[in-house]
Amino acid sequence: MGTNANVKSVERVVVRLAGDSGDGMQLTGNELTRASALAGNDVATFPDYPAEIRAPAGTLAGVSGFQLHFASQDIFTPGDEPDVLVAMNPAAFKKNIGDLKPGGLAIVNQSAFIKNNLRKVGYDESPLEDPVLNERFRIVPIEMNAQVERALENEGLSTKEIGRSKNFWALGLLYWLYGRNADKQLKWIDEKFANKKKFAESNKKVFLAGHAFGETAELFGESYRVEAATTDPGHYRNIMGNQALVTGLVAAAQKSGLEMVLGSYPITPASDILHAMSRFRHYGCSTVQAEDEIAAIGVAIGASYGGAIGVCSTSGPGLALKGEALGLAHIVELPLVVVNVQRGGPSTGLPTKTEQSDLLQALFGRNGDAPLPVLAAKSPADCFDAAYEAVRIATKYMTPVILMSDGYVANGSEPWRLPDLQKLKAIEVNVRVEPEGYEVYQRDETTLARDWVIPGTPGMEHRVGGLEKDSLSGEVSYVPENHAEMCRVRAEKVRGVQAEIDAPELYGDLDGDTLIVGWGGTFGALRQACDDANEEGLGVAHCHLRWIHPFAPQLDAILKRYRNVLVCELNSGQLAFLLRATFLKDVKSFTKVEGQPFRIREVLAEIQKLQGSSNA
Amino acid sequence: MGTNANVKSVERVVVRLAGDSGDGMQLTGNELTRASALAGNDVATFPDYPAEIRAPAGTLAGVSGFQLHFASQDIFTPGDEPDVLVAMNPAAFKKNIGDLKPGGLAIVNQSAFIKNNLRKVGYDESPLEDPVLNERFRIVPIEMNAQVERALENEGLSTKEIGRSKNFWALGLLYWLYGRNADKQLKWIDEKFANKKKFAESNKKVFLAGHAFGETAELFGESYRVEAATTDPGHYRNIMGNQALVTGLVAAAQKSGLEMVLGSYPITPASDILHAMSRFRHYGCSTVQAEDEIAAIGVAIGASYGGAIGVCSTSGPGLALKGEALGLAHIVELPLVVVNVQRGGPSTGLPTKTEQSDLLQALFGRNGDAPLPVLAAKSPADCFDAAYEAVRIATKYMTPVILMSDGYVANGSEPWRLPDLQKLKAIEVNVRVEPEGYEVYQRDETTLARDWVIPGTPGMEHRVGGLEKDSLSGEVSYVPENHAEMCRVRAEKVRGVQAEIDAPELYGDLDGDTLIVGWGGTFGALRQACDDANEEGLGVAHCHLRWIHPFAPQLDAILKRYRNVLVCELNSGQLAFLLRATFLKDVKSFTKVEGQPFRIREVLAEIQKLQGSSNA
Amino acid sequence: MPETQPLVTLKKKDFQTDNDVRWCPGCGDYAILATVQKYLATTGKKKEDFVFVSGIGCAARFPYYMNTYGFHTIHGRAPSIATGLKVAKPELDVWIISGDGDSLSIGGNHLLHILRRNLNVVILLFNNQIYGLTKGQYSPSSEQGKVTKSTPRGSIDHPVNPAAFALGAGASFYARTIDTHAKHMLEVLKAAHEHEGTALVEILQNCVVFNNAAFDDYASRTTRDERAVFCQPGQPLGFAKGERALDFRKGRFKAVAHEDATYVHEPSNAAAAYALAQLRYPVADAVPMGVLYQEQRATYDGLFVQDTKDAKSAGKEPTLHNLLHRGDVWEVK
Amino acid sequence: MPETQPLVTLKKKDFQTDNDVRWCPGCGDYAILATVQKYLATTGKKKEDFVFVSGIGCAARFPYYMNTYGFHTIHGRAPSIATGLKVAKPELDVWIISGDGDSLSIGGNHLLHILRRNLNVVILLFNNQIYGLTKGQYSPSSEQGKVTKSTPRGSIDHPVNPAAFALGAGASFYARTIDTHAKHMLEVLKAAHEHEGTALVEILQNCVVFNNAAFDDYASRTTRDERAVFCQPGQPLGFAKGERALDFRKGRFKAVAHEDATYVHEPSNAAAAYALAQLRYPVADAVPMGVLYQEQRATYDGLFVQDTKDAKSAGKEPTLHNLLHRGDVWEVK
Ligand SMILES: Cc1ncc(C[n+]2csc(CCOP(=O)(O)OP(=O)(O)O)c2C)c(N)n1
Ligand SMILES: Cc1ncc(C[n+]2csc(CCOP(=O)(O)OP(=O)(O)O)c2C)c(N)n1
Ligand code: SF4
Ligand code: SF4
Ligand SMILES: [Mg+2]
Ligand SMILES: [Mg+2]
Repeated sequence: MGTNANVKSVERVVVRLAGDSGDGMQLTGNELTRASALAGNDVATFPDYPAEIRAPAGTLAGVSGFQLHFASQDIFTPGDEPDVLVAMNPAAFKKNIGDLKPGGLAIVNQSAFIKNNLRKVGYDESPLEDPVLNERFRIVPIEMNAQVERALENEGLSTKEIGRSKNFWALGLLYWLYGRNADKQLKWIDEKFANKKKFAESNKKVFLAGHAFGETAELFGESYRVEAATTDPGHYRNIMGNQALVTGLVAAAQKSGLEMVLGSYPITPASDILHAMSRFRHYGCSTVQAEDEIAAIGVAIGASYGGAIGVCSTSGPGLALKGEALGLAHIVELPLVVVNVQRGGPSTGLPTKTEQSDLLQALFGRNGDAPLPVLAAKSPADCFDAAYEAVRIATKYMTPVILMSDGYVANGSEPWRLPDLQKLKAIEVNVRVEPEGYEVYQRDETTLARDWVIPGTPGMEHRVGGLEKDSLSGEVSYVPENHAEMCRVRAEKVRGVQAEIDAPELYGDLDGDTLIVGWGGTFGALRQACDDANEEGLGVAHCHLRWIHPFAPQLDAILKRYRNVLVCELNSGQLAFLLRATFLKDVKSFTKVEGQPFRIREVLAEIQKLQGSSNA
Repeated sequence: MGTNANVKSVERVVVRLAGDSGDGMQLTGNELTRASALAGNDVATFPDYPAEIRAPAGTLAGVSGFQLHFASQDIFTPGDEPDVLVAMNPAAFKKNIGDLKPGGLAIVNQSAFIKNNLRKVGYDESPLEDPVLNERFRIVPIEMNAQVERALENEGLSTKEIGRSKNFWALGLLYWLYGRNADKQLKWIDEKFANKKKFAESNKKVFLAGHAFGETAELFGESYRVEAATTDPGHYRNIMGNQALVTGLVAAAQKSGLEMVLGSYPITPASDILHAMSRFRHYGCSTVQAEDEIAAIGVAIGASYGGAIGVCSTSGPGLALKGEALGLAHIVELPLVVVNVQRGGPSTGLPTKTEQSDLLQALFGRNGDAPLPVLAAKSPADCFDAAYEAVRIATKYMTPVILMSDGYVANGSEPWRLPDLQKLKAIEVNVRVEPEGYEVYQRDETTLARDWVIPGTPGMEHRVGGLEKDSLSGEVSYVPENHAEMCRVRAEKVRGVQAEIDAPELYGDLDGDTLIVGWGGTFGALRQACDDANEEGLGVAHCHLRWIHPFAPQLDAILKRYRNVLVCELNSGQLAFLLRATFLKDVKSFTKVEGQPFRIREVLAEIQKLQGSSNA
Repeated sequence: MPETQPLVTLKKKDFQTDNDVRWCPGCGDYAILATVQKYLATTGKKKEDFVFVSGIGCAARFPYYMNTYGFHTIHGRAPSIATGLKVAKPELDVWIISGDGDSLSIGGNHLLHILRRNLNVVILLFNNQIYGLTKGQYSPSSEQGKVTKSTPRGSIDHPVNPAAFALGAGASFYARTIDTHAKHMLEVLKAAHEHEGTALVEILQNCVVFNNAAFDDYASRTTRDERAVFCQPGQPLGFAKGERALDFRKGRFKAVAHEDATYVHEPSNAAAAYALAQLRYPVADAVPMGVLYQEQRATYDGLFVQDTKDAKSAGKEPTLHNLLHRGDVWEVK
Repeated sequence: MPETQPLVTLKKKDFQTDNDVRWCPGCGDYAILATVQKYLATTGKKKEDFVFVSGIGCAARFPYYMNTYGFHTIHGRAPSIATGLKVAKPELDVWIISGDGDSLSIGGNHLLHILRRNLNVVILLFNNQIYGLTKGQYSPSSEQGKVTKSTPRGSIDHPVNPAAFALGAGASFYARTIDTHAKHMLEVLKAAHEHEGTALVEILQNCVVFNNAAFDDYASRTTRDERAVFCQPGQPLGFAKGERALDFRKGRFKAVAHEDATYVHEPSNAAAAYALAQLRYPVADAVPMGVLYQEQRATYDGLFVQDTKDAKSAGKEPTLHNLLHRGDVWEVK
């Protein structure tokens, strides 16, 4: 392939695509991600939806962004700051240019920099000529509209339709810039628009035009290549968190031989779990879109009572509404998985942004003493394992389990190494059909789980419910000692889940003074910050918790081994609070409540500060 | 008054009345309480309803109990074990006789000890002749039915009606036994049955017959007198917790000059708050019985938005349902008081029993970081102060406040010294009508409260809501730093309530090794246990927390001063958890989750054990 | 609940549990319990196939007294739990037991949605026009002006009309019966149970303690002969011992002499059912009982099962391998 | 909303805020916003007396664009918040803005209860038969079989009929209008606003992104002349440019030639309204618009205010002293 530019090899690239909500930036981002993953790069993405409704074209509020990080080595986050910014209009430019790395490349759709648009975001004149900006960044304005129009000249498309395919032009250009395989993309376009041949053709044309532009125009000094990452052998797919989570649930159902019923009420950023699950009916995994949040968990409880695995998916405000029903599931001791994909709170808060501020709600948000196992997924692909594990514990221990995800993990994507089917743990199920000697609250000696007796089983008719029950027969009981015993044993059962948990993995420089602790979606940022800190010789270890309740064994000893324990989380210090109460260790908190994930350098700076002060 | 028995002076008496749910034991108990209080005794009561529905006559499940403690000195609890048991049937006898103090008096309605009734509770023969029991207790069987029938011979009442007035006979007997003023009781009966003259007459007759029986029958060796307690001068009323709470709310509304709207959905044991409040409409305090728990808080929030003081009352399962709406009230920063009268949990649990297991739910039961002030009432009369304080903080700081009560405090009663009207603190209200320079989230420099602008005020139209808002203008804002700032300032405002809180009062032997810490309705038992422990020279101090969030100033120093800190609560250690997390103090927990209040001697025993072990 | 199974012979007492029944002496719930037990024994179905799901309230204690499977859930939510149950195990014979508070206050939304979805269950709504369990506050079905613990000066809420609400919500079956009329109740239970879809049965139930004699004007043993209309399909809507009848004119029912009535009861006539639902004594001279409305419509669980079948026959073989290997998979060696 | 006040002259733009309106270009919400602003300017009332209370959804953003008081609450709960507001300040002119999901899914119970209580407010229910804000799942008013993100094989839920639901819930006013028909909407808004009690207005609203053209068969500029019936009290229910009309026979509406129709629209006829509510295109030839039902009934807030007055005139003087000194008080000296 003859090219007018040098090909430069780089280790990693961070690209941010930004445009109007209607500009198709999410699609473009996803496609470039797929291409990079298929080329063997490690990838990590961060879609950043602006607000919940499509705002008027050209406004700052309407800007939709997608950041993609691809590399030839292991990477953990979508990157702190982009190397390349693609800005489709002045709003996108204005909102994002400040984040671009100094010297970074800004590819800008100049056609959109007309008066009207400029005025909408408060520019008096086009910033593309601003000498300060041009000194700082490499700004490449392109008349994309004209390019696209030319490519589609004789296709008989409306102006609106022509305008809508701009993103394929940009995609083509990026394909050229990073040497991606254009054929696969063309095939994908054919499949995607199989029913609308007209658009398949036009989009392909536009895509190729963008590609050719890179090739022929002399605007770019060079194009780039990122080698395949040397990752563990195996089969890989690029996967988004919510997709991986559903896959984990379905896999667990499949492994257990049980049906699964997801009761859910749509809510951002959890809705995709409902959407994805609705496509696994042939796996015996079904969905009920309930009338409200409470009905959603009601459906899941009813399904579990009927011998299926009940699941529900929601976000913070929804979890708040499910507290009473969770208490019911706890006291009747049925298996249930409640997925909470966290978003910015309190109240409606920042619904499209990420946060980790529902942890204490997950632990304590219901009346009475009603402890439940709580675990968290740390990355998009990890959602598979976490979901699988949640089902496994729920059925084995006959208990509701709360699985915490967050908007960052849910919408982000990364390559996922498909698990070895042989190595998936068995899903233990306590279904009993033997009436002889059956008692409703008889328990397994090891797990303390009661038996799961499904209505319809002959000879075992019995009643369950939310009133306190006799610790053996399951009849309603107001006996004081019985209540104490039942509360004790329910708590002990949940604590007993610790037997399933490995001691937490410690990473980094284990012999230093400092341990950073995290949970959930901050994994990537903390892991990278730990590496970076150790490169500076700061001697930092990283411990990321899968389980919040119960805590992993040996966590106590680990925490006590370090002089400085810095708990990093996207809330006002909730895990830190739990650790302090549980272990009486004076852990320090580094928190951020901005609806945004940690940047690596923020964490690094905090480590530096901590060590500075603790050495002082 | 000639009498056939000696009159013996005693310091304190604990009487327990027990009978079928339909036997009127609660009424009898309340009347004897009133008479004792009017006679100047200090009193404390503990009604113990059996289950939520009236069970079939004569069963154990149907037994309703009422315990009354009256004394000539300060008392703190209804007493661990009764000196006197009045048992109206075999079920009541069987259920309660084990609690009677050795040597105690059991007054028993022998008429009910017929085969059928005995069989219902598993007695083969009448226990009244059991020599073991008769050795242990002073059992006095009386054919009450016959007595009552005789008294009403010519009144033309049905057998059912005659049966129903047994409780007045028992009341008459007790009046004689403790030398209470019978005239006042007769007057009360007249008033109570003003519309049913027939019953007024018959009940008076029966009451007097019971009284005369004591006087003439030679069954009792002696009658008793308990002198008036030497209490602080002032006006007194006997009051139940829920009544005092409503009085406190109404007083605060009255003092503030604002209207009050209680939105509530009935739930045991909080329903009486709704009932009581519905009688204060002429004070501008109104009630809306909402369609559900969520609507109830919705109504309260709407009322607060409209410039009234919004209140809602509920119990644990109801609070669980209000979490989402509480988050809304938190983020829009409106004053609101949510009263949670705790009962046994989890789930429906033990709805008529007491517990303190909703504390962590009150603190954390909502999505996002949404801290609220949380305080607790420690005794029936204290509900007045706590409710008044809750309103005061809510309006001054423009924040929802959660007020914790419990079934024991709510249904118990004690004499209440009417507060000095002059000394009631002012209720500060931030209503603003001045449009000039108004910004929705502008704050008072000291309290950080925003202004309260009531719809209808000219020139100040603005929008509020659950999405994050700009920290000044109140417009929707997705700006990361703004969200962080708003979360910070909302938390700081709530923490700032500490400025209103006195350092916790320490009681007992302040220089010992041991501090017992409690909150809410366990006050009486802990206080008495502290006294008892110090009588044994154990050197114990007692600190009872009014505020759980924020904690009182200087609590840190106090906790750290003691080697042993024993946190006593009716849950599985929730306050202890908070104290450990907040102060990193290794407090010990003494907990009880039986749906029953602490007995003094249980606490004492725990103190002894603790000191034993810590000295070992 | 159609599917025929090998007949089983059970007696009423086979459906009784050992538990002490804990309602107040004289409560209407006893009669309902007895009638349901009696009815079930006539169905030829096995004990283990019945599930009684309830919310919270006096009525909701019902499952504890039924020797079948039972789930005493939380306040108002029984319909959603029953939905999950039927979806997981459609072959079960599910009955929901609820009160006027449970169904029409806190549970109103779930009642709406179960009705419109037409889940194949029977719902018994024990309407005593009061909150019994919480000791006597007015309920959504209490008449305006009712003096209760929470409304010392009388309630100001216009009541919910359960029949009208059910129809508006899209119920495919609504019937009304009376706790003290075992024979009628049996008939209605049979019709409800045989209906495919959600069969809502409102049972006028006397709360002897907190709302005694609430229905005595038209539903007591003595007054119902005068003022209750026992609707029968294809028959005139007669009452007053056959002397009078309701006639349907321009969308309104009017009492006329029996011989003048031209309208015969047509349970599939939605507007007529709605007009019947409006009749409240004493504004109207008579109150209708029996099956006011019935319509044949696909059930939610039926459609659900069909959807599963369709998906299974259309989908790729559901193996773990296929689950994992979707989309673009690449291999690293 | 009757009380007359000194007239104020405001313009439509006085009701606009500086906020960027954040609906999708082409969304039906824009037209509704404009029409409401226009209507308010005709009322002669002051800006500060209006309060717009909403739940969550695209529609629920409405208050941010109204230069009046506004409260964007939480999903489904606006009616309860409005109830508290009206009780605290009955003189306010309160409008509730909601969507089909907000009102008929999560908020169904509150809609039921506000309607039966008859709180004196206007409710605008933006029915786009889809969840817009959460990006396109079917809603309770979506037609059965609808393919959406959450129902790839088509939904199986029988839809809620908002009109029938409202009537069954005891609504005292129900009307239907169309986003693209400003003139009709203005008329309906006026009727609703002037109604004393809860006036529920269902607005057929186009969600251009997730459910485009949902009403085009009978409510678009071109089809409505053929298939919409614009109901007017006392007039036949004509459609198809006056050629045909709906006639009411035995509880059912049938399309007949205009001259054959004997029924004239009677908004107080509950059963007729209920029968009208059943008409859905294409099962029925025409779909009714306008005020389908209206009844005069005491309002909740009216009764509330009266109750307060009564209590105040009956009660002891409300002083702090009297509050504390109730019951048996004794003095210790
Ligand atoms: C969340 C919640 N709020 C309140 C209650 C209290 N509660 C229990 S039953 C009931 C109403 C009972 O009325 P109804 O459904 O008519 O049943 P009935 O007792 O009359 O049979 C209420 C308010 C509860 N159990 N849970
Ligand atoms: C408790 C809770 N659950 C779920 C959501 C998510 N949610 C927001 S709006 C909405 C439905 C919107 O549909 P509709 O009311 O029809 O309004 P539209 O967007 O179509 O105008 C949902 C499910 C939420 N905000 N809160
Ligand atoms: S309170 Fe009423 S409904 Fe409840 S058991 Fe007693 S009589 Fe029956
Ligand atoms: S999603 Fe639909 S309803 Fe929402 S703003 Fe866009 S077009 Fe309007
Ligand atoms: Mg009831
Ligand atoms: Mg909608």
